[in-house]
Amino acid sequence: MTTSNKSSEFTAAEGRSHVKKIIGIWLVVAIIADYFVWFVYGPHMPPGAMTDQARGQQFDIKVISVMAIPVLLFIWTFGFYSIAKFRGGKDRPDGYYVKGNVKTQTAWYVITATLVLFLAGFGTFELIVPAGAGGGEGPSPIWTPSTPVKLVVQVIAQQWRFTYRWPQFGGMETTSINLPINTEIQFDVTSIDVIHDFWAYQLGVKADANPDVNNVAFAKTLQYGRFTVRCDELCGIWHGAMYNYGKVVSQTQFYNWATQMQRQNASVTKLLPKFALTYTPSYTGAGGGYYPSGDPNGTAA
Amino acid sequence: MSKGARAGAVLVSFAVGIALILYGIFGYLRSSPAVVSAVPSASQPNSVNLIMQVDGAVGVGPHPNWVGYWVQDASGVWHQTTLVKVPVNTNVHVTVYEYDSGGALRNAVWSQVAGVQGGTVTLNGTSLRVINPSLTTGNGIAHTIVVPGLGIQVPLYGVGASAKNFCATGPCNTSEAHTVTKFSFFSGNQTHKYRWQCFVPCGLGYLNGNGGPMTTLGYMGGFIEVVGK
Amino acid sequence: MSNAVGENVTVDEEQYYHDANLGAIWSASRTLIAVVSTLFGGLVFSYFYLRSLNSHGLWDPNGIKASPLLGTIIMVFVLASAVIIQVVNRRLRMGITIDWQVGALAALLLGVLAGAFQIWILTRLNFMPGSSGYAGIYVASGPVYALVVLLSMYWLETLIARSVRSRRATAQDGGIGVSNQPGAENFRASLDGFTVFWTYFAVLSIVIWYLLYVL
Amino acid sequence: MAIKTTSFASGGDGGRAVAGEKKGFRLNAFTGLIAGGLGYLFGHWMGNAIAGGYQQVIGSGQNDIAILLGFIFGTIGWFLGLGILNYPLKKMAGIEPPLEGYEFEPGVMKYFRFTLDNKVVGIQYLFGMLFYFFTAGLLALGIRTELLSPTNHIWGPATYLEIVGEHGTMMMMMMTSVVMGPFGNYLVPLMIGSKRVAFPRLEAAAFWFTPAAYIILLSALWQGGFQSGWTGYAPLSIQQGVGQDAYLFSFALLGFSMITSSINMTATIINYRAPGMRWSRLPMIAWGMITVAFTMLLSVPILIDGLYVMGLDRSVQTAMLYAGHGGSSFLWENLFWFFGHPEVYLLALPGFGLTMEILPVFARKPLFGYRTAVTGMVGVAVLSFFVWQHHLFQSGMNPDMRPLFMLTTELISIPTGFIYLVGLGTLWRARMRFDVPMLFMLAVFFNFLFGGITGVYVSDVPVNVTVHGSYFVMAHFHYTIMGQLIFAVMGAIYYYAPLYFGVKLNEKWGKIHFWTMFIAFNSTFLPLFALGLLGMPRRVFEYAARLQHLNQWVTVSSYVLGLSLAFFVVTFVWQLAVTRPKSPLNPWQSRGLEWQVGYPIPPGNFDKIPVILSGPYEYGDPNALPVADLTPAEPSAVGVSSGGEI
Repeated sequence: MTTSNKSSEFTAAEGRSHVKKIIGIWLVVAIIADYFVWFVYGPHMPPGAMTDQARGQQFDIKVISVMAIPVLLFIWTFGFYSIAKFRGGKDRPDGYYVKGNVKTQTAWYVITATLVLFLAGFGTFELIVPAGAGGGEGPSPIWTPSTPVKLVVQVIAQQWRFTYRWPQFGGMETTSINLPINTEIQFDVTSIDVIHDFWAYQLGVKADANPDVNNVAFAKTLQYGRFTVRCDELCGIWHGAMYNYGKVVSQTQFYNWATQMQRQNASVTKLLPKFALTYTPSYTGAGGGYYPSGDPNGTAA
Repeated sequence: MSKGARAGAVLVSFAVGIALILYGIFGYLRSSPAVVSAVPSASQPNSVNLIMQVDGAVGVGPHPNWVGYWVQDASGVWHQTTLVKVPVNTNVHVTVYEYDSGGALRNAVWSQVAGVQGGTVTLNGTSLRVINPSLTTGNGIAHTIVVPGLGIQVPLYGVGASAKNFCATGPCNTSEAHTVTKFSFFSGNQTHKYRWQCFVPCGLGYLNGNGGPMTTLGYMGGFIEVVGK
Repeated sequence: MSNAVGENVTVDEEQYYHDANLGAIWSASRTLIAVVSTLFGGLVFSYFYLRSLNSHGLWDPNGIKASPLLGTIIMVFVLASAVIIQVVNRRLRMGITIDWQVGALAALLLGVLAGAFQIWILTRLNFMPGSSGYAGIYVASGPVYALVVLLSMYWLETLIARSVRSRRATAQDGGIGVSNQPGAENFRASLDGFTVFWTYFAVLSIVIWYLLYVL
Repeated sequence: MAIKTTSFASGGDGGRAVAGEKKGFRLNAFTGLIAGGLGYLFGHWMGNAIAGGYQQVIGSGQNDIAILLGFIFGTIGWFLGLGILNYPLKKMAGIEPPLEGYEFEPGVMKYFRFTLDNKVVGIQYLFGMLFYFFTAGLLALGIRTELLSPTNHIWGPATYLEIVGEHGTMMMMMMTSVVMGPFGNYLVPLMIGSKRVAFPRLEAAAFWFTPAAYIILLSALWQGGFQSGWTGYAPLSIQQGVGQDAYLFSFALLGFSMITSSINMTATIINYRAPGMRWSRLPMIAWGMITVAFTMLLSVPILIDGLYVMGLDRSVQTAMLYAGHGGSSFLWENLFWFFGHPEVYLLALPGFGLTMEILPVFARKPLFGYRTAVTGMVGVAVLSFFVWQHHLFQSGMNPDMRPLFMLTTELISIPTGFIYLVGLGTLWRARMRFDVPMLFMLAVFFNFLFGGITGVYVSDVPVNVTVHGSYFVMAHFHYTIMGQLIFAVMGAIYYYAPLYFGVKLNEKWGKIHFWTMFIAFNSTFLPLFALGLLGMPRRVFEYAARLQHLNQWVTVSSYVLGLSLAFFVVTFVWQLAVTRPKSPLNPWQSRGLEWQVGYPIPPGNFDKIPVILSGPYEYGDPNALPVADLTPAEPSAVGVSSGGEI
């Protein structure tokens, strides 16, 4: 990188003093910010710690923040320092003639590459250890919980309300959801019309509800409390009103609630189709006749 | 063009632009179906009557052959809408004349009655807790009224499509084949705009039956707004 | 700037932009191949995606395919058209314009027939468009294939029309395949672009034929 | 030896466009509208004739075939009415009409015609894009008004989703050409020293696709709209009303516009560079344009495939996107996002091109690490094809691929980081002049920093479980698109107004516009990160009551942002149309070749083909050669690139 004659005003010493000042300011600010993020704000970071998965995500956000904030602060420090120091002034002269610097460029490549590769590796670790981190893993999940699943809840999304079926309680279907604490839960999320998305915010669970697909997500409840269930994939006119609330209760309370609901809904459970992992709209006979009756199996959808 | 003329042209074009925008907003985007308010009679201050009918084809408006609800206002006039206002802390007695033919439910859980006083609806005189879609007399559930915010689930049983004087296009009158469903619910003690919808996939000609009337305000979904007294 | 000097300088400018134009035609025809490849790439991806998913076993439940006979005819016509063009281009380079024009007309006819047959098949399908995954993919690929074939034939037709219209102008210096007039060089660049594109498309047609009618 | 141009013109020959001397009636946009309207009616009638009897059409009272055929014939009518199809039709008769057009008639009418001068097309694009941007901006204010309260609704639920879908689609399809249109078309020939572009007709046609797409997309508003948003997921998009046909057709039209302008851009940059314009001297805008053009060429056809498949599922009832009949809703997600992610990078790359072009002029320093910058842009363009499944981490689609797509998405922040290295390096020991364009360019770096760093969060799968489809993601892409691209375009408008219009926009008004826009933008979109982390999904008209104050803060800020942009529109139009403050030649003392030709720019950009002598960013070197020799004396001089170059 040949540079023509450097005019007298841009000496190397002055360059080094700029660098020292920038690094100095940056280090101080970065340490303070990181301390605040990790210790003060860290425990209160969303999505909270109601399940293993939510706790994993919270830890993941903390680690990324502790690494990302210094990068943010470095560019702010450098930027604001430059704006303050390297001004053109009245007679508007030209700046320091340099077209590149092998050392700084190489340092930049190496630092950004290591940061990024670490984050990719760490993200994979945080994905695998808490059994898929609460995200939908499709019909045959790869990262399953270490302890066996105790409760299976089928989440049925339809335009425009979530309903829940409980295979371990006679396949009953309810519009409300309660979950027992300290239990490894498997959510089988599916849809009977368009794509929705089951997002139990405080549980740190999110899985798309696709028609004809069983999308499995895991969560291990750790704390009591109320959680919000929202539809997180645009599904039509009432998408914004497609939400309900669930509670994590004690195991006995849950068992009483479930058996009482099973008795109460017994007459409707008889009318429901047999419990299955997916339900195809065109087989239930209800539909808009969109596909002409030439539909090979079942009436028009 | 002189500077003055150019200035005039710019101002005029801005004015035209703003007028177009305002027309677009208030003349079109803000347009909505009629709103019917249920008003308590003098004698019974905290109970109101709500009379609705459901037709296989509303017969009016931009989509005459869509299914849709009508609501009768206090003075007996029928409005093709699904936007209703009821006062707070009031018992709402709803009567629904169902003129449309029924069919199977995509999710049979909606055949269960819930959230109404006494837990039952009276269908043609008999009170029921669950309406079985394959009852022998009619041909299944035609529509439902479900208000998730108030926990209300009311299936409406349909008439046979081949019934003698089947009402082809709305507004229908009680001389035509229909079923009557009555239920009542308490409007709660807080004002809120509750959305309600039909869960039978009755959008004929649309995929899964969930398009058209199901996704347009004023046909198969709307608001029950609980307003202050 | 007096005309004489202007004349002198514009000479190189004319040549400079003429060469640039030939280069532009070269890169545009190769870019076109990239665009058509990704266009058919999307359809081929959809074909394999739905075939591998085979949801509800409805990719191709009872093996009904569009008529293989007509499909083969279409593919063979396109292939023949591309081969003819390659052959007659050589004769054009030797200065025999009339051979090229006759051969190109034959290639044009074959191509138009292939497009027409493809549209004809779409009107005579023996399955409902919504009855299976294969039906959907076939109904999607048919019109795209026909459109690209007919647009290519439009390109060939313009080349033939230019060669006919410029017979007199290029007759004395060896015909449009040899003359070094800018117009003739421009024609040859466009012809070279077309030949490369049409040969590529013939190979692509074989792949599509294999997927839609044989596999 | 002068070659007389024989009667057999070479077609597309030499640079001079013949001044249009023919008077009398000439085809223009209004004849285009009339012919387009007639075409629509004909297509609609034909559709009714074909599909009137379909069972699905009778049941729903909705005939998608009629609507789509109406749009097809309407667009053909639009192009016929504009005279764009005259050339292809003449070619069928073997006629090679020479390059001639009406671009030199005085007055405004030439901007309403199909002209062949890249500068006229550039200005058509500039005003077209600003018009589309402000329409979509107004729709955004409609969205924010609704979100003032979680329970009191301004719009009906369907109308709200219509407005969200229109805002998203209008922005995402039009802003792909917000730099290539106005700045690529106008400046690239000037910057590479060429008298013209490779395919002027393709370039002009690319512009005339956009008004048709705009009108068709807006027509959805009074045809019931579409509730599928700009992502158009199936089977919801198959279930929608006729507004969805307007969505898929207008998006496809913009796709054709992108392909035609990219074919012209790549051919021009590759073949039409002046002698001496080596790749290592190409200005950054040209690098931005060529990387964007290749990204467009390889991703847009897949979008057109997807929209075509959706169009067939909606009109002919094929079932490619409906799982019950052999299709799959995943197919749409794959086709759409395979285009979707290159698209968001082809939105960001031109913003970087503009920023790295304008930064050196105001830092008065050479661009730091030219090769790093180019590698960064090429790296982003290439990697953008391998990241699309990060939109589908929770979709249940091949979950085993998630670590791979997390890696590729994280990797793409390395080449993006290169551009930050170049930016910071250029500021290092600069002599900064804080004129309005420089303020916008510094704001681009400030805003994109938030966008880039939150991109690292969003690409991490566990964090994605909470933030996917929430306001966090929405804030992320508003920072990377509005924060970066629109700020760069605004800066470029202030920077290039003297070159385009001979008008130097008022400095004080410019700074008012900048500061209100910068503060209001950050005040609007920074709280959205918090809203997203607190669990507010996108596209909802009801949200948790505890989030109302934040939403009200964002809505009020968005009104201030709207006012700031309205302030820009009024001052910009007022100064261009009425006051016209005269600008000195090359007001920013830029070394760029485009500034050396003076104002008004001669019809063929240059009197003679220039010879490029050195790079465009040699600031700070007192004895650097001028960027080009605009009057090379002897033809022979053209062959030899003289002078010491660096």
